[in-house]
Parts: sequence; C-alpha cells; structure tokens
Amino acid sequence: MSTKPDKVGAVLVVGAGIAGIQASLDLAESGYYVYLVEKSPAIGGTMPMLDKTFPTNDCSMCILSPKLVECGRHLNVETITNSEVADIQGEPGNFKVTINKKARMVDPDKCTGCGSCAEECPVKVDDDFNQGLNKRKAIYKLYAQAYPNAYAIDTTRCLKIKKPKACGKCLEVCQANAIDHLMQDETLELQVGSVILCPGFEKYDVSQLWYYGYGKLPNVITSMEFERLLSASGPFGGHLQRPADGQEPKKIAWLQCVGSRNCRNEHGYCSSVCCMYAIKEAVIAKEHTKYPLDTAIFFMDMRTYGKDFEKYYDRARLENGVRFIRSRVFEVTDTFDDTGNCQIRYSNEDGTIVTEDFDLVVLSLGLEPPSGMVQLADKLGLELNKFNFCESPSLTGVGTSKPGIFVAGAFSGPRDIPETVMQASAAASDSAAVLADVRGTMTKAKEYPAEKDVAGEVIRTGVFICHCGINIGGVVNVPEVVAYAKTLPGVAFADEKLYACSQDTSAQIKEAIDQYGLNRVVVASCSPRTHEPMFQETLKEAGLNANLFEMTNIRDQCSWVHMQEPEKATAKAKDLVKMAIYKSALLEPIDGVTLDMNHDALVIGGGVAGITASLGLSKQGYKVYLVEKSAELGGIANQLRFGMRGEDLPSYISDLVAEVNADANIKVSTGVEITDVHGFVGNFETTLSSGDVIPHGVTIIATGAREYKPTEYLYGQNKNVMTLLELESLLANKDSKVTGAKNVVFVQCVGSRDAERPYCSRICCTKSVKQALKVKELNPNANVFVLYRDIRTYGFFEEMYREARNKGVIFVRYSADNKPVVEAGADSVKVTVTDHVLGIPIEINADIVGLAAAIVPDKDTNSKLSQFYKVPLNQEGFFLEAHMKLRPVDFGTDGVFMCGLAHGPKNLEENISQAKAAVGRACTVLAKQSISVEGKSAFVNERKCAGCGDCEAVCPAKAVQVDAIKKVAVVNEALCKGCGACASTCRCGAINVKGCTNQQLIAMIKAL
Amino acid sequence: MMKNPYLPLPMKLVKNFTETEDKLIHTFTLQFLSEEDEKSFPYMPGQFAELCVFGKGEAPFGIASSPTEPGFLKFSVAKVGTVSTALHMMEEGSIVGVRGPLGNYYPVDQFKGKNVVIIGGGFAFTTLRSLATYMMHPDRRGDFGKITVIYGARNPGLLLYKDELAAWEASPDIDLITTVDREAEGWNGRVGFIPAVTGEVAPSAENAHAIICGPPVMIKFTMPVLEKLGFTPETTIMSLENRMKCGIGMCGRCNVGGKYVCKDGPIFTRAQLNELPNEY
Amino acid sequence: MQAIAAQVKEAAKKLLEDKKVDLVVGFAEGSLPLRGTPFFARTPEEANQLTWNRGCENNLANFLRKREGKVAVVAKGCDVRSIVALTKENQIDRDNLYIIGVPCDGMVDRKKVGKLLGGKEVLEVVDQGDTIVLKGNGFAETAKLADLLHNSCIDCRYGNPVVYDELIGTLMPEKAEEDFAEIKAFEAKTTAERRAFMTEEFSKCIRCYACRNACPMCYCTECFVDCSQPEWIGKSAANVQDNILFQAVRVFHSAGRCADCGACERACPMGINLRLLTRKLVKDVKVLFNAEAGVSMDDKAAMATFAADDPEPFLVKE
Amino acid sequence: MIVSKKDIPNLLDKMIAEYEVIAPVKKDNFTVFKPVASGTDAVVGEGNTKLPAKELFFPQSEKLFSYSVTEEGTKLEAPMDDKKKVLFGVRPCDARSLKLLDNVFDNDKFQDPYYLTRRENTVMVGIGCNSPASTCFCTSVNSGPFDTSGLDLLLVDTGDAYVVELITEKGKALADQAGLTAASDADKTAAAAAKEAAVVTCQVNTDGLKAKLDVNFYDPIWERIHEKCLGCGACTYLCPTCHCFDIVDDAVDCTGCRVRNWDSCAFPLFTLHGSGHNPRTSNKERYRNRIMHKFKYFVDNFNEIGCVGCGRCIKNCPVNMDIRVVLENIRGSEARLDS
Repeated sequence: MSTKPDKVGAVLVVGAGIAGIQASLDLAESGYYVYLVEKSPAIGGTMPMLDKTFPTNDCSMCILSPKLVECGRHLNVETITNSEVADIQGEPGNFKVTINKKARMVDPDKCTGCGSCAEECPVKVDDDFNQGLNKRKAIYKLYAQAYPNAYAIDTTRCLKIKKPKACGKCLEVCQANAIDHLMQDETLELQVGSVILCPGFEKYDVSQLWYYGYGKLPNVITSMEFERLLSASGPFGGHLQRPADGQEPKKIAWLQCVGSRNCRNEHGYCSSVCCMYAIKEAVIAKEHTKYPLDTAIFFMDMRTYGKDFEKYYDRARLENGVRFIRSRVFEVTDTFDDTGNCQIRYSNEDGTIVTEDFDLVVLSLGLEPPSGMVQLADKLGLELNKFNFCESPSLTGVGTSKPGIFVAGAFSGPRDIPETVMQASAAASDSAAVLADVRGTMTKAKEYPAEKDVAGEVIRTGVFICHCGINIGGVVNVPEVVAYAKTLPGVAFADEKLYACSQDTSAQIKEAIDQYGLNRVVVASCSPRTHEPMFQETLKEAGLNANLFEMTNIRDQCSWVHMQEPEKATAKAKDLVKMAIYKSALLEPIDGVTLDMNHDALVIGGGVAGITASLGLSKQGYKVYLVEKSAELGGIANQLRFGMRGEDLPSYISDLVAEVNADANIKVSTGVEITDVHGFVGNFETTLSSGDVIPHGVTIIATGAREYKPTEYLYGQNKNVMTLLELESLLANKDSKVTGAKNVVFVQCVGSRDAERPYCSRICCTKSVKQALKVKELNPNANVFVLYRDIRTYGFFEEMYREARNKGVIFVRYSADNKPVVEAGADSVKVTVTDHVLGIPIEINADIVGLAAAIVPDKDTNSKLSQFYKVPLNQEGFFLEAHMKLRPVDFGTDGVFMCGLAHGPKNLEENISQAKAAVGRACTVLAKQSISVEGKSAFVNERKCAGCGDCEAVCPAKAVQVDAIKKVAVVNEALCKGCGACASTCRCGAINVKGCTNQQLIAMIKAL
Repeated sequence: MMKNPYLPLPMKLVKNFTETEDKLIHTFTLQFLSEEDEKSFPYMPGQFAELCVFGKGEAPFGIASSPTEPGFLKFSVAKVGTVSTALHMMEEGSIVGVRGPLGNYYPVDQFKGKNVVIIGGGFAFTTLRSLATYMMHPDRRGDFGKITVIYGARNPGLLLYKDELAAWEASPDIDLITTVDREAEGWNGRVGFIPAVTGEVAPSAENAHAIICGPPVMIKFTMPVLEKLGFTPETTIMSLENRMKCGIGMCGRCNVGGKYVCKDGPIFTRAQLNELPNEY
Repeated sequence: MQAIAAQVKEAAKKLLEDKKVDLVVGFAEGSLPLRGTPFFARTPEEANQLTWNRGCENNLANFLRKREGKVAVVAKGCDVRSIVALTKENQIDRDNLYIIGVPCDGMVDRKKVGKLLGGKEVLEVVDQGDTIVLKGNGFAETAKLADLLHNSCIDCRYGNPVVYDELIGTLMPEKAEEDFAEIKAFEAKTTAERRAFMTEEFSKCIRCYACRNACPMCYCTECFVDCSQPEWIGKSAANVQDNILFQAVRVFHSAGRCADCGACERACPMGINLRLLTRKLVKDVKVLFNAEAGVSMDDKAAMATFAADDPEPFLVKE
Repeated sequence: MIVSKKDIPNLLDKMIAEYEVIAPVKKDNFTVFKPVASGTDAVVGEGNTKLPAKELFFPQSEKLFSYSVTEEGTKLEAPMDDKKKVLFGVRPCDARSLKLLDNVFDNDKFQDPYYLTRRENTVMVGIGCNSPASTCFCTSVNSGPFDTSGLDLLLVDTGDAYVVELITEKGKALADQAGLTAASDADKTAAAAAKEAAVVTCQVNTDGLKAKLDVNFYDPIWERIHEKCLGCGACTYLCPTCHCFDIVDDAVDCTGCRVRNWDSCAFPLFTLHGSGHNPRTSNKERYRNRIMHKFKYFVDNFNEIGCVGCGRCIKNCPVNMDIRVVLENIRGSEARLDS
C-alpha cells in the first residue's frame, strides 16, 4: 500500500454561527483541535440578532452568550475571524486548507473592547447587524457581547485607509495601542483531518417581489428588522415603534412565505422556520406593548411541526389572541391617507377578495443558501441541490458528496436552531469518527505552577481598580477609590489600571502577587461573566488558587448607570469595592474533584437511532452495550419500506443490523429491559432483566415510539381502513387492493393535534404525500384524495407536495371541528368531507382509507427510565431535553443523552442525524480521562443539617440526597452544578456553595 | 470607684506566628503599651485572659507566657470560632484587647521542694509551657525537685514551641519526653500515645505532683496510668476548659456544679473534680 | 369531653398493654385551671393519667420528631397537620407513629379568660359544653365557649384530623373556607402604618424564643438567630428591628409548612400577635401556590416544588 | 408612717422631682416597670409585673462600653447609670430577688459596677401582698408576702391607705423627704391585721429537697422531669433570680460597643464549646442545671435558695411545666407522675 499521509487530529469548522460553535465545542471537548473560520469579525452568526427564541421565548443572546464565551476561551478552539476558506485539498484524515484572512486593522490581542475608538470615529455607517435601522462607526464591534471582544475597522469606510493623513482619531484615543491601519491581508494554510461546513444561510432578497412594497412603503419591514426592533439591545432599546416615523403601531400584519414555496421565483421549498418565528414575533410584540396590539398572520398552511410548536401556536391563537388568516396575499399598498399605513389586498380561502389596513407589515422572509458557497462547492466538487443548498447523501444526516467533509445547519436546507445544533453535534461525531486514533494528538492542556498554600495566612488582599479607558475613569474617581481601598482591612496593595484586562496588566498583577505576597485578589472593573475566567487564569499563573479571586463590576453597574453623577458613582464604586474586599477575606482555595470514569456506553433501544448511536460510539473507539426490549433489532423501521427520498429501507436496515452484530466493540442484548440504575455520570451501574449488571459511563436513550392505533374512522372494524404503516406494505407488495383501487383517501392528523395529543406528528403529511405519489405510480387512474388540516411538507418536501398536486392528487382541507366522516359501505367505505373552498360536503367511496396516525411514545418504558436516570418527560411522555434550543439531545442529568423518536416525532433521516448528535455529545464526556469537577459545589454542614430534604426536592441536577441512615443531606460533587438552589432553600443554613457561602454574602452586606 | 472587670487592656500584637504545620494554631505575642499596664496585669501560670478583637468579640485563652518573661503576653490560639479566626487574620501592629488575669493558677507554692510531672497533649500545652518556664527560671529552679515534661501530639508538625522544646531537650534542668501518635518522616523521637508513653516513662509519684492537660480521651486514658503510678487525686492537677463569657463568675455558663470554672478554676485537683458532676 | 378523655385513656392503655407502642404522647391534667399539660405515658398505669379537656392546647407534634421506637400520639387536627408536614420532611417516621386522632372544635384561650375577668384569678372551671363556668375567690361567671376559644381555633378548618390510625369521638361537619379578614385588613394598611404596628408589637419581644421552640416546624439544629458565622441578626432584644427580623425570617422559614396551629402565639409570654405574620404567609401560600401545609400526605412542599400551573401572579413579565 | 391611697400620685410627683421614679404601668393585659413622668401613670397594688424587677438593675440588653480603635489610639468608654432612683411598688418577692442577685454581682472576687451602681442609687419601696395569687409560693422559699429583705420601705395596704414601714435609713430618708405623716396605732393594728389575713395558700414542701439534690445528680428521675420542656427561655427571662448573660460585640469594623444580653441555661448554645463538645447536651442536663442552680448550687454558695416563689415561671410556661410539681417530684413526696 502506498504511503498515506498521517491523519491529523484537528478539524476545520467553517462558519461560526451556532452550528459552528456547537461543533467546535463538541470536538474540542472530545479531544480534537478545532480551527473555527468565520467571515465576519466576530463569532455568533444569526442568533445574536434574534430577540427571543421559540418555543420557550428565551432571550436569544442570553442563551447563546455562555457558548460564545466558552467557545472563545477554549484552549483547543482557534477562532480565525475575518477569514474565508479559499481551498481544501487532500483526503479524509488529512486535508490541506487555504484560508484568506482579511486585515482587521485592530489587534484583537491588544484591543480590550473598551469602545473609546468608536466614540471618536467620525464616520457613520449603516449598521448591518441592526439591519440598517441605525448607524454604527467605521471602527466597530459587531455587537456588545461579541467574541473576540475586539473592534474591527470597516476598511471600505475608514477615512484613514482612504487617505492616510485624513483622520486617525481612533489611534489617539486607543491607549492599548491596538489599532494598526497598515495591517495586511494574509493567507493561512492549515492541516486538518476533517471539515465541517456550517456557513448558515442568507435571508431572501425581497426587493425582487415588488408587490409587497418593501423599499417603497416605509412601514413594510422584514422579519429580521422586526427582530432588531424587539430586541432590548436593538436600535430602539426594545421599544416597539415604526422605524420610519417612531410611531407605536397598533396593528401589525405578518405575511408568510415571502421567498418561500414560490416556484416562480425558484424558491419552491418551504423555509421551515417562518411560521414559528412569525408567531413568536406576534406574541412577543403583544407582550411589549402596554396597549392592546392587533396582530394578524397571513398564511397558507401553518407549519408548526416541531416539538412543542403546535402548543405554541394554540396558545398564540387562543390565549394571546393572535389572528391567523388563511389567505393568499396579492399586494401591499399605501393607504394614501398620510398615515403611512399599509393596505393588504388578499383573497380568503373561499376566494373572496378583501382588504385590510395595518400600521406595520412584517415580511416573513425565507432562507436562502449562502451565496459565497457556490464557488467553493464548485472548487471542492461538492454537490449542491437545485436551490444551491448542500445535497446530503441519503440517510447520512450530515454527510456531503465529499468524504471527510460534513455539513450542519441551514446550508443543507432551511432549519431551526435545535435541528441546527443537533446537526452540529452529529457532524462533530461523524467528522471525528475517522480521527479516533489521533484523538488528543493536537489538543493542548495548560500547565500551571504549583499552587501556594495560603491556609492560615494573614489576609493580604491586592486590589486592582480599572479605568476601562474612560468607561469607568471618566465617571468614577478611580484614584480616590484606590486610596479608599488601601484603608480597608486586609488590603496589602491597591492600584489603578488603565485596562485591567490587558496582557501587560495581567503581568503586573502577577508581579504584585509575588512582590507583596498577596493571597487574595480583587478586581473592580466590568462583568465577571466575560472577564472573571481571565483574571482567574492570571491567579493560577501566579500560583494562587483561582478561587482566591473576587470581582466587582463598577462599569456596567456603576459608571455606566450613573454617568451624570460622578460623585455618587465614586461613592458607589467604593461600596462595591469594599464589599468585594470583605468577601475576599473569607475566600478559601477550592480544589477540583476528580473521579474515575468508565469509558463504556449503554444504548437503550435497538431501533435505527440506537443502532446508529452504537455504531457511532464504536467508531470512536468506545465499547457499547446495546439493549433492546424486543427480540430483534430494527425497531419501528422494520415496518418501513420506502424512505422519504425513495430509499430501499429493508435492505438499509438489514445492513445496519448486520453491521452492529458484527461489531466487536458492541455487545447487543435483545429481549431485555432495564430493571435498576445506580450512580451518575462516568459511574453508572445499570441492571438488566437478565440479571446482568452493566457498568458504564454514559447512557443514550433511544427507546423510540410507535404508531397510534386509531379508535376513529372505523379503524379495526373495516378492512379498507388502515394506518400508513399498514398501507406501506400493500404499496411495497404492489397489492391488488392498491392497483385495483378507484379511490384512495388519506386522512391526516389522526390522533395528532387534538385535545389528547396536542402535538403535530411531523412526518405524516410528507409520508401521505409520498404514499399518494406511490399510489399514482402504481395505479395512475386512481383518484387520490388527501384530507388535511395544514399540509406540513416542510423544507424540500414541499417539492413533493407540488409534484403530487401536479400529478392530480386532490387535497381537501377540513377543520378540526368538522372532521371527515367514514362510514362502512359494501366493498368500500364512504368518506364525507366538507370542502372549504366550495363549502359543501363531498362524498368519496374509498377503496382504501389511509390514516396518518400519530406517533406516540412508549409511556411505560419512558416513565420507568425517567425515574431510573432522573430525566424528565414532557406531558405527552416524550423525553424532555435539557434545553429546547441549545441542548436538544442532552438531559439535565449529566452523562445521559437521547435520540430518535423517544425525543419526539421525526423522520428517519432526522433520527439518524439525532443519533449521531447524541454520539457527538456523549463523546465529549467519554473523552475525559476522569471526571473533574470545578469544585464550586454545594457542601453540607452535617451538624446543622436537619435532613428535611428540601434541598433534594429543589436540586435540578439531582446532586443532593438525604442519607436515609444519617438523616443528613449528601452532595454528589460530580453532579453538582453549584447553582445554589439548595443553599437558598435551606432554612438551617446547613448547605452552602463553595465560593458563595452565606457567611461571605453576609460579610458583603455588612460591609455596607 | 470599683474596678470595672469588663474593660479590656489594649495591647499591641507584635507577632502573629504560625505555630503548627496545619496552620490552625497561631501564637500571638502581645506587648503592654505602658509600664502601668503591665503592673495592672500580675499573673501566674495557669491563669487565662479574655482576648478581644474589637468588632468581633472576646474569648478566653490560657496565658502561654510566664510572669518570668516581662513586657509581653503570649497566647497560642486554635482557629475555631469567630474571635479566634479574626485573631488569626490580624496583622502585626494591630491592637488587641486583653481582660484579666482571670481564674486561679497552678499551686506552685505547693510544688516547692517536690517533683513535678507535666503531661500535655496537642495544643493544650499552653499554660503548661507557662508553668515549666516559670519553674525553670534560674531564680526559682532551686525551689522545685525534678521536673519531667511528657508532651505529645498527633504528628511532629503539631507540636507547639518547637524551638523551646529543642532548648529543653538540651537542658539539664528539665527532663523532656516528646512523642507523636504515629511514625512520621523526619521524626526520630518516641512514637506512641501519651497514656502508653507515660506508663513507659513511669515518673515516680513519690513526693510528686502531676499536672495534666489535653484532649478528653487522652486524659481519660492517662488517669489510670497515673493512679497506677501512685499519684493520688490530691496530687493530680487538671485545667478545665468550659465555655466562658464573663470570666468573673457571673454569666453562668461555665459552672461545674456550684463551681465556676472561670472564677473558682480553671485549675482543679482530681480530688476536687471528683466532688463535682461531670459537666465539663 | 369527659367521654373522650375516657376513650383516650382506654385507647392508650390498650396500645401499651398490647405492646403496640412504647410510648403514648398525650395530655394530662395540668396544674392550673383550664390547663392540660403534655404527658408521656409508658405503662398502662401511666396511661390512666391521660385526659382530654379544653386546655389541651399544645401541639404535640413537637414531641414526635426523630423519636426512637414505636410511639402513639393523641392528636387534634392541628397536631396531625404538623405531623403530616414533619413526616414529609423526614422528621417523623410514619411507620413508627400511631395516631390517635381526636376531632377538635377548639381550645380555650386563657388570655381571653383573663381579659373577661379583668385580672381576677380563676381557680376552678366547669365545662358545660357550649358554656364554661369560671370560678374564683368570691365569684362564678358563665361564659360562652365560642367567646373564649383561641383565634387559631376559630379560624381552623381542619379540626378533623386529616390522617389517623384510630379516631376518638366523631368527625365534625366541614367549616367554610376562611376569609383571612384580619390579614386583608392588615394588608390594606399603608407601609408606614404596618411598620408602626410591627414596631409597637415587637417592642414587647424578649427574645425568649418560646414561639420558636413551641413551633413543631422550628427544628433546625442551629436556628439562624443563634448562628454566629454568619451572624444573620443581632442577638439583643433592645433593637426592635432585629426582633421584627427574627419573626419575619422565622415566618418565611415556615412558609408553606405552617399549619396555623397558633402554638407560637400561645407560647409567647408577652402576648405578641404572632399569628398576624404566620397567617399572612399561610394566606400568601394559599393564593400564590394553592397550597396548604399538612392537609395531605401526597402534596409536595409548596416552597420546594415547581408546578407548571402555579398561579404565580408575582412573576412579572417584561 | 402612713399615706392615703389617693395621695399616692402626689407622693410620686414629689419623688419625681428628686428621683427617677420607676413604678408599675399598664401595658396590654399586664403591668411592667417603667420610669413614670407623673404619679398618675403608676398602677400601684396590682399583682406582679410581667417582667421582674431584675431588669431595672440588670437590663436585658446593656452596653458595657463603647470603643474605637483608630490610628490615633484606642478609646474605651463605659457608661455608668448612677441616677438617683426610686423603685416604687415592688413586691417583696422581687425585692428579695435583688438581695439574692447581690451575691452574684458582688462575689468573692469581682464586682459588677453596672448592677451595683444602680443598686446603690435606688431606694426600694415595696408593697406587701394582702391577697397572694394561687401560684405564689414565697413562704416555701424563706420569704413571705410582707418579707422586707431587699426593701427600704414597705407599704402595707390597710384599705384606704398604706401604712409605711421604715426598713432602712435610706428608706427613712426618702420617707422624711416625702413628708409622710406618722401612722396611728389603729393604722398599725390594721396593718398587722392585714398581714395576718394574707394567706399564701400554695405550699411547696422543700424539706429535704437540698439533701436530695446533693445526691441525685445522676438520678434517673431527670430523664422524665424535663420531658415536656421545650427548651425556650420564657421561665428564665421572667425569673427574678435568673442572671445568666452573654457578651457580644455590636460593631462596624473596629468601632462599636460591647453589649451584654440576657441568656438562658435552657438554650443548647449556652454551653456549647467551640470544638462542638457540649457539657449539657440535652434538655435533661439543661433543665437539671436550672433546678440545681436555684435549689442546690445557690444554697451551697450563698446559703440561700435561689428562688423567691413569685410564680411567674408557672404562669408563663408554654407547656405548664410547673416548678412546684417538679420540686415535689424530686422530693419524692406524694408527687404526681405527670411531670
């Protein structure tokens, strides 16, 4: 064999949106070095622009920000901003990547992000981040929480770049000497083992559709503009107003499918996310106003197919009073009455044409593939689909046509954040699979000097007070605060710093620690959230325990909010500093805890998700126990014959089962159930009904789901009525029942979207359309009817819907309160449905009635596992993830993950993707040599503990339990997250969190 | 005008010394601010004083220095409560309040012409150091017979006053036996618990008094050894350590039976304690 | 009452004779008129001293925490509510506790008697059911029972024990939902008025902690007032603010756990209106979380549970 | 001497001119000692005050001294309350309690200047008890309804007037100053008759109690006696002879004051060592100490019973822990088993 280049234990991630960030973190945590290449000057992608996120209404920035910080600070993620990939050469395991890096003109290592430069910069530029709703300067930071927390120069607009002598004001004010207008573009070359592409999406350019009036009518805006409008960090501080005239809108309309489901515009696909975001915007807008706000959404089909989305839609309609108007919009015009209002002319479902006036019209823009990728794809030979989205090979979830290159997020099709995050973890898993044997070869670990033992020493606190350029120093009298600090007990040294966070200051702090024998350090500057880890690093480098550090925020919480009252601000700064000093005197070193780690995994459920997960883990070199309740592997997929894209599933499944059975790393047990579970992450012990006890480090739950057995529509009473899964085998067998049928009827939402199961089963619309086409294929003369409530053929499945209509499948909408009626006839059944367009009942004598039955969880199994592993279920009995948006396959319980139908309805491709995601997440745990816990955990004073168990009840991490014999609470440090819920619940003051004890808090209060 | 027994005497902390390896015991050297102050504080070995950290409160500690060491007071304090913790954190040069001397003292007059066996365990060695230093003073050494000191700690790092122990080791005036509970690196001395070591050393009870201070278990197991050696309840002397506040027999918490440890103690003979309930 | 007393005695005797329990906690005749006193019977003979009268006002749950062995308790409605709450807090092992439930329509408030008699001393009492005859040196006054009951008894809706192993007497009809009128009146006052009221009321406090120690739910090994690291609160009774803080925190600590038995107020030698605070919290917990302490073995602790359908009117949206 | 009841306000007003006059005043359902601004504020002749007279000499919270430690030096300042006072209308039991407390605050080694200064400067004017309450057992503890120990003057209620008995020179001086007239023989006879008529019905047999306590420290009886005790401080705080206290600092940084507060032997923390060891672990030991202290240790040290029989602990105990019953049980007389 010819010499193959050595594998490289690094991965290139292209695009630093949420997908890129997630993939990078998963890989870096799993033992791979990551190059994260981002075109813009900061990571974050689209999420920072969004206001709230559906369906939880969490603040987008708030949930993203911790990931930004983690990714930005990760030792094994090298973020390369202002850069694009020019070329990728090589093969899986060893690629050579060429990067074009644009000059930023600001050295991010020196820049402290203080913003003085932007204050001085005379050039105003439309702020792209805010959708041009306001201005920024030519030197700018993309958004407040951006990483790197550094400014960049807009080279096209900077005066000095155009004319070197023209300006230079920023240079004068930058006391960190970070700006260099002579910086040059660079070309970088990197060696990596695999590549993940997650360049995200672009929003549809609506100016092509003149009839919506965008650009002409000032009060027609895009959905992204509306997000910025709602955002507290947006151009209007979250005040809902019309950008054009500042008036508060009383009536707002959302127009759906702008740039989606529109084949005249080569945008025949559904953008998948617009229905939900429009509902969210309408609901949030209502919450923003103190007056009653009228909101209306003009739509064709409401596609709220995701987990918990249907309930969100129901609440918006029934509780929030958002109006939903099923319609076709013709045009938006001015009302021509000087109000600036807009008139929408549209037709109702029954064809009547109506107009209605609105103060503001929001266009729900569709998603487009990133334009820049076409060229690169061409160069790499990457297959794109007809819309220029990346074409993923069937049933790979995140594959591309090029081995070793993977895709995640909207580049392979429009998708929302949870699915994007899921794909990111899946891509991380797939990209690492080939690199398992070089895991850990390129990652770095930091070495620190031995820690000084400061126990019992007299307190010697060093206090560093930051000017933050002029941010603090311009308001607070910093020298006065320093002088004051020197008078406080235990303070051995106090000094002021221009930028406490700059590299040279860090060196000065270390020097001071050494010179003055400091054993506590207090920094008064900005937000601990962004800067505390950095200062703690400095302490560690100086040989002090990181927890001997205390920080107080005299910028955001003092100088910024009291800008007009410098004296009071100074007094407050003194108080804040005093509190920090008093607390610091009580700080004690906290040692991390290290526990042994079992590197084996348990996968529960032997369906496609479970098998895929097992194989994924095995490829990464981990031993897997796969347990299946039934006698054979394959799960519900054994009943499937065709994939959504026509794949031959029986052979796919049999290959999969063969592969897993042949894998020496995987021990398969069928016909067994879980009977008991003990332990926690890294140290689980699971007992099977066979009596075997499996020790393992992580668990992946993939218990699947089943098809609802309908009680309606004569199911089980009439042989002509069947579920889609039953119909599937007739179709596969080309059964005469199908080939001879005259009329075939599909009924949608059987057991879904009703009172008992208020969720959408997601896949049935597509499946029905697929089968309808199959019927047409086998029996072109048959009349095929699909009776539906909303057709939810999201993404590219929309194409299939169009094809079905083109091929004569008849779609008839019914409403929930007027369901079709199925009555038994002689050989056939009579189906009666009221047509919405005609408004009259239609009778169909159907030879086959295919019921799109709901996907229902196995409640018994799930609730048992829920108790065993201390993981929650939602009301329907599906497993509830740790966070709907950003932790879609994780649980609050560490080391337990999920995938597949156990999480909620989804199609096979999506299940595979999610299974891989679970592997990606599980590998971040398995890659650890041992479980090390930061140590800022809760601890119990057994003398004070009364054993009442309230801490146990409130602990979200299930880390506290009352010892049955000693009757005192016991903390499992491996599980404790240090959130403090227990400490604040404990009446006896018996449980405290290290680094934030009652005593420390009272010391702070008493300092005042 | 009667003397106000609640008012502390301000003294200057001139040394805050970390006495033990576990850093939990510090020895504080306090300097009188004036000669009058020093005159107002006549004390004897075995007495204690209330030390106060202004702003935190006061707590009683046995005086570790001897009246034969003028100008200063010494206290060795374990970090247990609010006051001791605050003391440990104090910078040299600070002002500390001292209220005393309080309580009775070792009956040194009775020891005259007799042999004295001092047995100490752990950090309860403070007033024993005072006693030994007092008796070893050249002006007084002749008053007493043989002085034997048996002193032990869990490990060598926890022994107090290591420099002085070394000096005593070399001195013909005193017979020092130090011991640690378990073998330890760098320790060439005796290994064993105090009761056992006391039995091995077997100091004669003939014309002798034994003074014993230490943790309750040590006392419990050493008592029978002393009895066996012939020490009577009358010649066995202990120092009690009940919780105290006022130090002057008023606040009510340190009583053992009708006796107040602060006022009537802390030094009791075994015979006296045998008459009292065991509430200590 | 006498009939019930006899049945209590019999029940206790039987339990002790049959060795079903090692101890029966109940009431014996006290040393003052209208006074029952907690009593611990360990033999059938001792059980003879058990009784039941209008002075059995103490909450016996207080004596049941972390007991060894099998114990029986003679328990009124409020005692049982506290027992239920304590069981859920691991302080009582229900398996080792035998509850002799006694429906209770109220105990007599000796403060009310004192007020009625204007300081004259009662030396003898005759319980006539709806009326009570109070006798002393040279007087005998008849009073309506209803006028002499503790306020907590008047407000009580759970005179019937919610859990028991054996019931003595007969269950009473259910009372109407209480209206918290005095709490609403207090809430309606201005902040300054409330502050003035509290300051006046708590200037009486002598920090003897009888309220705390009488409360079955106050069982911390170290109460926050006694804690020195950190020192949450000044120990001196001279500072009224500290007295108020003590009660405020105590009451918050009992939020969702307080069965409104009134033991704290009864124990207070200074006659402080403590139930004003405890009931404010009882009402708040009822309104905010639709929860009442100790009324069901299955309910979870109001303050340690989150339910998606908590009314939570206090959560303000942006 | 004699003073008619209706002249009491006048008499008090006269005293107020010279002294701070402290007398019982009404508060809610009970009376408490308070300095009075006018003679009419006083309610003389009701039963015992809620809180005993000890609080006037040994207040619940008392600043011992204030301090400031700065670079300039250390400053200590002890306030001393040396106002001339009259305590008017105190009952003999409370007066006697102060006599007992003198032993504590002026012991063989130390003097408490705060207490003793107040004692020296206060004239004690007592009122005998014509109709003792059912909970009064003063005669069982070497006192009685007309006990004069601790008093400077004793008023005896003869119906419309008080016959004033001069006990000490201090008392005589006050009486002279107030211009009291001499009592007639008839008045004296009436006073003697009133004394005769006052009967303390409640008797606690204390014969042999001390002897029993001398030997029964480890007696199993203590296991049962404390059983219903809640461990609160109501009895100790309302007791005229309980004197335990705590000393704390109330300070910001190094400036503040040292304060002493009442404390109680009933509280677990009272004797808890820093090490966690507690010589009195449970209510049993703590309650035993309270009884022992009053009826044995106090007797051993001062040859007096440390109880004056005022009955406050009986009336105020939340669980009806009746000290009379407890003592009877200990004595092993015809004790009832219920305590």
